[in-house]
Amino acid sequence: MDGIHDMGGMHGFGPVVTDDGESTHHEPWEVRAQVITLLAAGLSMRAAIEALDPATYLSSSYYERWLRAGEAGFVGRGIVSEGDLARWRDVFEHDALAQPPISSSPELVAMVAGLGPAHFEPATDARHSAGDRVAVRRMRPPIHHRCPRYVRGATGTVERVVGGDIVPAPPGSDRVVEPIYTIEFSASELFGEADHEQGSHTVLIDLFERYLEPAP
Amino acid sequence: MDGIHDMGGMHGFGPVVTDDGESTHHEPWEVRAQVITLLAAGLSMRAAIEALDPATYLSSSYYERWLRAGEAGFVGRGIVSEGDLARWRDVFEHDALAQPPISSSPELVAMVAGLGPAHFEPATDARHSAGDRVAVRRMRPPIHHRCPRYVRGATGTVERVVGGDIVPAPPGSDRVVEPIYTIEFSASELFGEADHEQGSHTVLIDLFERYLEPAP
Amino acid sequence: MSGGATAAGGEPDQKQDHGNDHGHSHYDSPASRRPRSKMELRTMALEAALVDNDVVSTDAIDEFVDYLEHRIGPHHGARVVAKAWTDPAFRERLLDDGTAAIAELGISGPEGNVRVVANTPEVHNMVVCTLCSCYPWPLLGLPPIWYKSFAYRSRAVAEPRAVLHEFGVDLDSDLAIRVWDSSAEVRYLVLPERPPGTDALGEDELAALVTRDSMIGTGLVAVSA
Amino acid sequence: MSGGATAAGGEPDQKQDHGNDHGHSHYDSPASRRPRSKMELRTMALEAALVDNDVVSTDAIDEFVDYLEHRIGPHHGARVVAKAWTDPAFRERLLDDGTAAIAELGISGPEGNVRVVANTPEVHNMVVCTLCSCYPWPLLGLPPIWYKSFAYRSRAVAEPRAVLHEFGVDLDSDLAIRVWDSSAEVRYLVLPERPPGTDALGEDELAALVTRDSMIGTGLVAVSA
Repeated sequence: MDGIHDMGGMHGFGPVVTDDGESTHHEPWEVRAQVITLLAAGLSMRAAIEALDPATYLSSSYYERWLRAGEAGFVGRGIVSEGDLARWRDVFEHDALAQPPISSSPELVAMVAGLGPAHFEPATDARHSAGDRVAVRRMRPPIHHRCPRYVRGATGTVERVVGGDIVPAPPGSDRVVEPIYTIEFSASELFGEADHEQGSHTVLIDLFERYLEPAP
Repeated sequence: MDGIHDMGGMHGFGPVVTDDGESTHHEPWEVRAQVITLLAAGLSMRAAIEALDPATYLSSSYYERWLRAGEAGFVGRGIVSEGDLARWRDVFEHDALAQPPISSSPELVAMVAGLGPAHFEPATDARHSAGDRVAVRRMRPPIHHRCPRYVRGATGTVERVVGGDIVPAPPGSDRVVEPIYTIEFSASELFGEADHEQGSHTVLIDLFERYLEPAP
Repeated sequence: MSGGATAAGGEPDQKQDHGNDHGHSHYDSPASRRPRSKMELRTMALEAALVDNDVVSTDAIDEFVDYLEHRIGPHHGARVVAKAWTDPAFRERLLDDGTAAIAELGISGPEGNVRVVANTPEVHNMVVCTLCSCYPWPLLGLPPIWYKSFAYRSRAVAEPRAVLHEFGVDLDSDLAIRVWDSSAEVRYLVLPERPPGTDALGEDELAALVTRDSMIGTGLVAVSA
Repeated sequence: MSGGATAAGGEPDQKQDHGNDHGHSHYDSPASRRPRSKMELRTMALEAALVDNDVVSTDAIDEFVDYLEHRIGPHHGARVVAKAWTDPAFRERLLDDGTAAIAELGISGPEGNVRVVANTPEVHNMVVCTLCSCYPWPLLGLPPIWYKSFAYRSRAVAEPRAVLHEFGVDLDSDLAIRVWDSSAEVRYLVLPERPPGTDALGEDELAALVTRDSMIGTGLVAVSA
């Protein structure tokens, strides 16, 4: 979906505030909220976070978005109920000593300990090669995807054929593996001649083959 | 600027809720807020509304955006002070009978009564003609403009040469008049082949000449 | 499916209750049922400060509010439509130069540089302003809440049929839809098709059939049962 | 000028104070200074409900949190950079296959399919994830707050020089900038340039110079005065 999360190139968010520059989060619960939702969701929360109401997305902090998306997603899938959540919130609100129940699962711990990097499959049937000129399709996919709007319709050059990977798709879809390419675009192709920037740049982004077509 | 107001084509805002279908506003103060800001701003509030913080934009109601943009803009331009506003809010919060002061200005009333439709100048030097194929420039103007992102880079057909009008520009800029064209785009050109829509459509939009270039 | 699932929240305008009790008081009177809202207090403060600083005047505000709330509205557009249905020469002038043609009926004013686009058996027209809320004030008054909603603004240009379905309008798939995005100073009015079986009706009776939505393009004109 | 003026509001993450008191307690203890926040209560409730329903286990949560908070971090990336500076063969392997090369140093894990891109006198590299927060966890740990901010996500691809200026980095206009937007499963690490005057330093001393920002591309490595 082309949602509020797709903010590359937008104006209006002000300067980058780095504070001490080093903090990764504000409060202890935050990383825990991310881990809980990651584990319960089977390690993919992107679609659920993107489906948050846009005003909620923008007014929530980063880990709050994970929490809200987790709650909405798990209730939606029937993993927990609104009643469960309300009952436990009530417990913790009224009993300052209360803590969540404690459980153990050697299998789940082993799964976490065994998590490794993503692996690509060979892209043996890749349609494009390094150096090819390609254009990003103009589209508006209603489902989760990884092709931001700021590259739509733009023409760039294949910098590298990355490998084959599973195309993002709604739960229950067939597993489709497709080549991914790193595409390099000039900034002027994406954003025009920006008189406010001293000097040029390029943007490189990894795109599935289905997002691309040969350059016109 | 390419801000949050530029939402044509975005997903995530849900269904169109029409309620009774007829209401234009919720509360009596709302239209008044719009009129007050329109009059004080010299009849153009678009740039100020677009400059609202994006989260504020999305979480505010329509007339609340006018009010907030008016407050920020007038304080920024020194027409009123934060202190003025705070003092008056305090008055109205604590005195249920208090009302704003009353003033009269025959000139301003005459100005309002004399407001008429916008007029275009002749577009004698128009570069494009009806039937021409044109493309919308890829760009990212940091200032207020009227060219939404969903048409950037797209190719369409000049449906009509509308006339000449003043190009939106920051206060203090020179007055530049330029031709405006109605451009017609096929939906598939803008958004790709949408399998979820039964039947095709076109989108027509009025664009200044500077947003356009000859079709590639 | 339309705009994608959303969780929590919702649009500020769309989720509120609204009593729609537009009285002639500028603000809720002390005797009214509910206390002044925060935004109402802020509006009062802005008015007070601007009047106090001689930037605006009360009578000019009153004049403009009265104009917007009471002197314009869809009945003007309906008169124009009914005349176009019954007077082929007017119809031609209306489609050729909307601003001049409506002035013949004494209709004019700000946001009134008008282009009228006619529905036909082959083409349906629909109007939106994706960037803000542009709307032909003199013909239709202030825009309805839904016209200013993020949902309508974001979806009308991309999926007009899905939007029309939510308005109860299902068009044949071979009908061409033209969506007009009002991005400059032209304001668009849809001239809906005259419903069949209305040959005996006069202009006033015809005007009574014309809904606001039919002139935005999110409705069709029907003969009431 | 950069992102345009904003009125009121501001980003939720950027406007908060934060004490940064990461202890070993999962949640703020009853003895801590401030009461549990609303979001903390909701997180506790979500954990409790999911544990209660056997969807997740406490020890797996603890294991993952401990890994993210204490067993990964920029010191891993700094080791890799220092080795690349001192071992030309490793540098070559690192740029050719980042994932395999860092595994030689025992560095691996989720979000660890890595491509390393080298700064040169002609090219500066900079990494962003416009769509979410993709980041090379095993090499850099969790991303800093600013990396996940709307300001960085929206502006890095369009105006990297303006963003770099806010980090105190002003590059020559003839230096090419490559901005890497991590949209698939590759995670990018910038190999910064080795500062001059460091020939006498060993790997550990060099690693101590390497900042997190220099490996994201929003900083340069300098010899401390």
